[in-house]
Amino acid sequence: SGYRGMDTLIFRTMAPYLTALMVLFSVFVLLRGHNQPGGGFIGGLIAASAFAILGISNGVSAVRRALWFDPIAIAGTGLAVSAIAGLFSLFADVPFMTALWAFPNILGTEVALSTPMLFDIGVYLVVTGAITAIALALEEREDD
Amino acid sequence: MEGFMAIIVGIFFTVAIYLMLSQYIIRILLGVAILGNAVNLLLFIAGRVTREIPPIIGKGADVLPASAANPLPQALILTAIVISFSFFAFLLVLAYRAYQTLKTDDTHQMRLAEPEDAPPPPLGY
Amino acid sequence: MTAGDQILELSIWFALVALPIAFLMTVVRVMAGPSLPDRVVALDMLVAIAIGFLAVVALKTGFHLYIDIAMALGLVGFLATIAFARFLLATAGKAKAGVP
Amino acid sequence: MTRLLVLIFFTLVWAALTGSFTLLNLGFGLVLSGLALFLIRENVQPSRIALRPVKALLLAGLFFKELALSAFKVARLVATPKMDLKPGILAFPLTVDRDFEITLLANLITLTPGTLSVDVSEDRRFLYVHALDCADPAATIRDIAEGFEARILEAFR
Amino acid sequence: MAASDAPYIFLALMAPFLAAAAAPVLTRALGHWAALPLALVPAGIFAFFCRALPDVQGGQALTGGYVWVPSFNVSYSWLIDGLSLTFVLLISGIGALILLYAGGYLKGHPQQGRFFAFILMFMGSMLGVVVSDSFLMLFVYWELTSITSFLLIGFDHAREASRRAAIQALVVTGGGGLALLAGLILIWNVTGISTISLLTEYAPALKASPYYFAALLLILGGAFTKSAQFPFHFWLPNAMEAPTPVSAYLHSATMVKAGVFLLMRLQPALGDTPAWETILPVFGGATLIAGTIIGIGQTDLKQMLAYTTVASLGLLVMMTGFGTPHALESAALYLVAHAFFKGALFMVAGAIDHEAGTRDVTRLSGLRRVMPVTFAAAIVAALSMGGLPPFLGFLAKEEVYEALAGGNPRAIAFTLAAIVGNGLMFALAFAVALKPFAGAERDLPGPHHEAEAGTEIGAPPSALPGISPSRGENGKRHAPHIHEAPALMLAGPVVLALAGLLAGVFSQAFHATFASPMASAIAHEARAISISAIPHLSLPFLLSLATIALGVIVYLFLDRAREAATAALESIGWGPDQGFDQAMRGLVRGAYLITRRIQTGRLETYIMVTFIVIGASLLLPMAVFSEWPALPGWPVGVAFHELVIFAIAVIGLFAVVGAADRLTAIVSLGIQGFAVALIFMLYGAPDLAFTQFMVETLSVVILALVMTRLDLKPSDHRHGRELVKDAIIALACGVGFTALLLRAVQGPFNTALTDFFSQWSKVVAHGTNVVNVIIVDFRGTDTLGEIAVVTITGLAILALIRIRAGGDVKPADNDPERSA
Amino acid sequence: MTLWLAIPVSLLIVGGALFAVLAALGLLRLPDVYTRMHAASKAGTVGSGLLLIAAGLGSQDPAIFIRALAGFIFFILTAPVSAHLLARAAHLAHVPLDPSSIRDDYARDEARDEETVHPK
Amino acid sequence: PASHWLVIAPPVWCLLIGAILIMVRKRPGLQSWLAVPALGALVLIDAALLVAVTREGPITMVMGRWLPPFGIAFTVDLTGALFNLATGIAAFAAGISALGDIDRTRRAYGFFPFLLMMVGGVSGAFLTGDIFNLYVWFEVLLISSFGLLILGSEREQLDGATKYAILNLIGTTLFLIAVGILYAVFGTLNMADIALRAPTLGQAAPMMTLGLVFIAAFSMKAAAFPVNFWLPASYHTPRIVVAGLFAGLLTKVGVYALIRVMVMLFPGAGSAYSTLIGVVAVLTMLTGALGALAQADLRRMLGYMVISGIGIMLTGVSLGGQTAISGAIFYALHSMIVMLALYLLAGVAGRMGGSFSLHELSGLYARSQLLAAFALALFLSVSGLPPFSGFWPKAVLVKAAFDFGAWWQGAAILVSGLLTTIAATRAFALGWWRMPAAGAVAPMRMPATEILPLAILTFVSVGIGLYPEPLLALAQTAAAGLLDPTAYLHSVFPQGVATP
Repeated sequence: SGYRGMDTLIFRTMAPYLTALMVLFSVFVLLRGHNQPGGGFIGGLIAASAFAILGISNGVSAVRRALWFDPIAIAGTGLAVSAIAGLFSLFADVPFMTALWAFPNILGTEVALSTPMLFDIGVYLVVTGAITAIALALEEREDD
Repeated sequence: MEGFMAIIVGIFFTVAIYLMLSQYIIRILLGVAILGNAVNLLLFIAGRVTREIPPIIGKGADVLPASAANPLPQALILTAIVISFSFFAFLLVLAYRAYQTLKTDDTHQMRLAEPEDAPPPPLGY
Repeated sequence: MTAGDQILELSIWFALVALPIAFLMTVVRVMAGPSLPDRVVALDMLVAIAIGFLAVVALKTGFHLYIDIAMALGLVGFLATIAFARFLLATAGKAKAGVP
Repeated sequence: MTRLLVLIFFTLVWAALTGSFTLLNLGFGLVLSGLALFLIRENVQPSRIALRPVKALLLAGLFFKELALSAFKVARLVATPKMDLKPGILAFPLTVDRDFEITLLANLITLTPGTLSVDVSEDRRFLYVHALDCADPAATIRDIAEGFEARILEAFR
Repeated sequence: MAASDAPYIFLALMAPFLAAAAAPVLTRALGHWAALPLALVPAGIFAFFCRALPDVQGGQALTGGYVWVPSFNVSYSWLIDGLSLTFVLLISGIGALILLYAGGYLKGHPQQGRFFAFILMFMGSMLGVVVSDSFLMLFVYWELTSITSFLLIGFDHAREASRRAAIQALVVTGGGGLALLAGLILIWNVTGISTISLLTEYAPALKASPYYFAALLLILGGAFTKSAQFPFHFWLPNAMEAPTPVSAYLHSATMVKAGVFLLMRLQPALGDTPAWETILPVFGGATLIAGTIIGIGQTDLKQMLAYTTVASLGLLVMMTGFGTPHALESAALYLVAHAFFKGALFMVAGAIDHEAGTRDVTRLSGLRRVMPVTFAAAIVAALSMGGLPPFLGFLAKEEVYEALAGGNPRAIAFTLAAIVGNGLMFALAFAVALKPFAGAERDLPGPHHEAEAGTEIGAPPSALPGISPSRGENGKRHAPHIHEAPALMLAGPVVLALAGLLAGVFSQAFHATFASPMASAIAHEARAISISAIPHLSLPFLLSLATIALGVIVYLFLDRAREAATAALESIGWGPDQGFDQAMRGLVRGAYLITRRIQTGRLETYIMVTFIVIGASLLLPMAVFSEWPALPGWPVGVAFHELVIFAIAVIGLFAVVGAADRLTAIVSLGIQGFAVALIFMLYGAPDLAFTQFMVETLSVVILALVMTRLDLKPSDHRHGRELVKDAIIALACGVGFTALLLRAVQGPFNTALTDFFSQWSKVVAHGTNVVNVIIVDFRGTDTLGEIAVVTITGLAILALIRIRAGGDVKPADNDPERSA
Repeated sequence: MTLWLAIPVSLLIVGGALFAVLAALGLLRLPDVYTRMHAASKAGTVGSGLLLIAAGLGSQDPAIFIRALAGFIFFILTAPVSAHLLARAAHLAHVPLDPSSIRDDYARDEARDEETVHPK
Repeated sequence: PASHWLVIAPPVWCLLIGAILIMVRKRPGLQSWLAVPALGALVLIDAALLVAVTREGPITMVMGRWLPPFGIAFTVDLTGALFNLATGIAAFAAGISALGDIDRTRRAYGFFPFLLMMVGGVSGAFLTGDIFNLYVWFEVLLISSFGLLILGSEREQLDGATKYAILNLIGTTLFLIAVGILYAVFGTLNMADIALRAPTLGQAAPMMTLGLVFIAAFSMKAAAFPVNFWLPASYHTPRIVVAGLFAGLLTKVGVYALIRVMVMLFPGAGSAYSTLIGVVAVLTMLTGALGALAQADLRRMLGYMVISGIGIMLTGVSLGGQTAISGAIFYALHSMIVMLALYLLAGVAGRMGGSFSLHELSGLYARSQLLAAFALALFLSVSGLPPFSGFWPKAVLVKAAFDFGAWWQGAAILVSGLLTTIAATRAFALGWWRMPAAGAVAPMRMPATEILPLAILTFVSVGIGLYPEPLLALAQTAAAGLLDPTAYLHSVFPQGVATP
């Protein structure tokens, strides 16, 4: 059609780095979620907008190839991950959704691993997968 | 202070409902978006907004400072935001698909589900 | 309340007055702009001012977390502009394809 | 080669973002930037760029000076009540041909006073710049050329 | 039989249903001979309950049963006294004969197994009705009888007339059943007990309570519809569409008697009050007169018999409601007599129809030579119906006159009604029994062994009630000589006719075993009937002579009486039968119009009504319960930049409403979302602001993406009137919400939850960001549900976009989908 | 906080606020889209950039400062791209230039390879 | 303690399986293999839950060991367990018939995930003990019902879906507003806590308005009279299995929420609005019955029968008292089973007769006797004739109505029963008994995926009709549990109320 207009040189070179930066930033926001304002939602939203930027700059098929998985499968995996985070407490024989914390110290610094963090990651995957799927589905619907 | 914001919320609701009463689907959708915002603000006020220090426990202490905003309605609002956003996205796409198949978007023509010449049932036995 | 805080307090107050005015002016531009691109430019400007506003509020309340909120806002503002630019091109492309 | 460079760059960005430079954090950064790089794997083309760091820093300095200068010019332009500016679009002949430098040039031009890069032509020879006052277009083209473009050339070749 | 064999009674009551389940299998195996083993089941029940005869004669009723639904105190209990035992013996005895008869009548019919199953199911439910002791059990079996009669009448459902008759029967008796349910529950509320055996003690309490009349009307509603009293009698003649075994069984011996049975059963509880003694005889008499007069006008054998059934049911109701125990004895006697002679006559009519191929009496004659046994049975049954000695009919009629004869005008009126009714019935009896047999042999269309001409298409029901077009004249085949009906079909009429004769001859034994325990059960004190078959001079004898004289006269001038009756009915023109049709059609059309009024189909009326309801439900309770909030004061200490942000939010809102084209609406949606995000930020909700920013841009992005496709007309035109209406609704709702919100926030706020979160989140949940801790740790399940919403939305949007109408799919443009 | 830290912070704040106001003013007064873009992209980025640095400096610890710096660089990097794309979009949407503009050799080039496309 | 897991098992199990099904979206064959056994397992979990609840009273599971009212407490009492079991059975029957009815494109685009999420949402709504959580499960079941409604995207599907979506969105938004206000007033979101605090608040809060807002919100959900527009407009557009599922589950969730909120949370408001609910109930019954009479299309007729069923349930709610509420619960259970069976029956009839409208539909009796037997049993059951399951709740409600002297409600129940009988027998006579003009019809056989669910549901219906005792006893204890929620409160706060 008439408007191959979005792959100007500057945007196409700039978009991948920007996307990578936003994905990094979203992971940062996610991991920081438990102590600072952040969390799975916002991380997912930022990652989704990163993919939207990538989708806008060099087409949807590139994003699908970039994302190895089908976005909605990512959402499903996120849902499964967060449900399983809840079920982890089955083995500890405590009620559903109990926070199981583990503070292993790997290589000197002790990091906090926990099932709420796993839950957050599930939420992150869900929001990313779903909104990316929506944005991509809408964009590639454009051209007919 | 809440009183003032409650009026803002009232205005939000009025505009939202006004938009939803129009006969074009898109304006109904805009009404839905604004309704989402209105409900979020309403929930925000339901938690009595007084202080404006974010509910983040400082590094030293381990309880919230006394004047922290209360976090529960924020959690509810966050959930409501994403839910109303996802509904909005869904309705938007639905309106878009309905428009594609029905070629119009005002509610006078879209009565395929209930055609106005539905025949009465057979009167015999 | 040493001297340093005094002038900081003053300059923050000044910023908190100037920024909403800038905000209002761009909102005027958003409403009155004749064509769509300068509405989008105004929206882009709105995002820039919001970032500034965020930075000042961060300084005022002492919570420095607002800064990486501003960071994210910049990135997302970028997305909003790009989407509108694309939309402009799409309508232009279709109008052209429609007309010829 | 550039992938490795980009990998290091993202790890540093991550370390900068989290603010803690522990070994674990760098390792985790490495993993994450590997993941990010995996995302944009097919449009980071492996072209040879030998960057001379000294020239790059000189470029960065020039960039900030021009930024301050441009801000003032626009401020004065907007502040004066009557303004008799003659805007126009110039075709700037490019000598750099790698799109990384073209991108850098376009960004630097946008931030210098009075010019805004509008487009790059298909055959990548012209950069269309929208200038505020193009009284004499040749002068503006010239001092852009051996201002930024010269600096970019010896910084990245 | 002692109460110890409760399971046997339960088994006897369940046996017909079990046999019904086995009937289709048996028929598939044995063909029409399945009637024999199936007839053993009622015969077994008959024999089983015969063992109860001696101690029912002794006068004590045996009750027993199992708890069925104790929490609703409904028990599966039975009460077997004279009344119900006679009914049980009648139902099972005649049932066995009907099954044999059906074996012959429906020989070769492909659906015969089903027919046997339905007949047996009906028998089981009828047995349940007459022996049941608790109200709801009675009602369950009552409705079961109307369901099985529905199925039986609609047996050959290909014809439109029989479908109509089936629906009519179900609607009328079903409706009456609902009235009965209301009445029974009302009685249950008044007396607090739910078994019939205890009902008689509470009888005075029931009669004294103010709801007695309502209960009576409701119960009479059920009884009258079931046993075809005027004006609910029209379904009975129409039910003649059913095959003859059904007519013989249901519509003469058992089902229509259920109403009379209910009246007899509840007579000690609801009896001897002025209401009872006016309503019943009046309706009974009216039915007697109407039934016989319309019956005279019929020419179809089954129709004639149907109307005489209506008439004699009227007589039964008249006698039950007459109020003297003597009348109750006559009702008991007549009921048994009626079962004998009417069953035999219906079977005779069926045999004639089966052999001669047609049922209308004007074309039948001279069957005497070819079907002698049927003729003999018909004559004996007709003699008993006419009330000639020494038949049971005679004893019953004699008893009727003896009960009715009295000085006061009420008795005289009813005696006259009884004489006219019985006279016309006498004429009809012989019209059925003699007309088709007497006279010269005429060539008839002969026996059709199920070679029916194709069922005619559902023609609209004709004008006269019940003149159903008899089955189409299948072609004038060579009429193979009409030979006698097969033995299976002869067993029924012969046994019933003989039973009538023997009961008349051995009247003492008959009275001792059947009639007087039945009468004493109805009247609730010990009665002894002592009338014998030898006629002796008295007033009732003269009355019956007058009846016979009237009957003979009407019989001799039958054709003229027929024209007179049809002419009289034509002049009236309208019958309750058309009434039923008009009611049905009116109901359907009315329902159609009402539904179109309510369900207009336009979305914005739906939304408008919804918001009106919301507005009403917000403002009315505040008005009614006066829960208005106090007006808010102007806020003190509001900073300048907060005011500006509020102003921008309001401006964005009105910009959305007043936007010229959609694009400004979208941009201003962006602006007011920004303003809301900034509000969140000012009031100390950073990650809320964060999310609101993101969501706002993403929704603007998505709106923009979608808007590329919708090329729309620019602005919307809401002309004046609608603008005001919508504005008022919106304002009402907005004000309602504001008031509710103000009222809610002015109340005390208990911060139990928040301090809990503030203390525990850092210590136990190791999270400094309380909001995130709440979302993830405390109320994790909300988040789980809500990410399910997000995933499903994604999936739904994908499904929406990918699937085209009609199932073809547009795959995403990358390689994995394309190949597959 | 000490005096010679407060002074540059307050200067940066006042400067950023002023640039933001001037950018908004520029948006109102400049005649057409491209010139407005000049003001919006340059002054807007400088304004909010300075404010961000001020917020970073004002918080006295390097983690926040580095984040402010990273935010500043992000914004500096993305603003010209968005301005560039908007200009391009405006141009391709045939938004007319300001009547007082003189040279437009973009239209010239399109016109030149326009008729090269058709005759060839 | 192990048995508490049963409370959380149904929703989480459905969510987890749904998630897995989404993960393996590419293989449609696997979908049905995973979904139907999952639904079977769900029935078993629900049965185990019901058994556990009858044995040891209401059980709660506080998520994350945060004592209620802080954490979310999933507390189930007998009502929830009963509704849950009926949902499981209905979902399982629907799953089986979906095997034969849903073609593979639909399977690929997530029919079974939608189904499982909807069932998860429904059972989550029945099991939760927290009002906001109830709202979230409403959203889950609403969005997945959207998904199911628009799957296949025929034209009238989109049209019906738009109406359904917008009207229900308004309903849930109103519910969210009510929850917000409730939180503003009570400061807590736990149902037990609210039940404890409701009488203590008295005049301090706008209780009556809040009550009415809840009533409005739930009656939108449950399709009561003034706001039941979306139901006739959209239940006949999707696949018949989906419509059956909606008819069985979605409206009952609204009724359940109404019962739970009105009876347990605001007994005061409940009794004040009993006449209002009574009027709404009578009007719903009559419009539903009249609507069923007026429809030529079988599916729309069934839609209106759903509405008249809702009316009868609301009568039970409006009368209050143990018999009435047990009647409402009993009728809800019967309606879940029978309405789904009726829709499946309509699907089979449509397939065999070629179309759904009563004008062309005919001769189904000759096509297959088994179908006629099912049709007869189900039509008589829906019109409340004994010995099918429809009669007992009706008798209980009539009795309750007469106890409270509300004759017009009793009369309305009976009249609507009569009208439904007329509509049902007419449909039966026209569809099944009437022979087409062209004469002979070839018998068609029903595949196992149609016979099995119909057989299961009809057996359940006939079994209940013949021996309603266990269910009625359970419904009465459930009603007793609702009317005085001491056992409920005791299981939420085992050591009394933790008022810090």
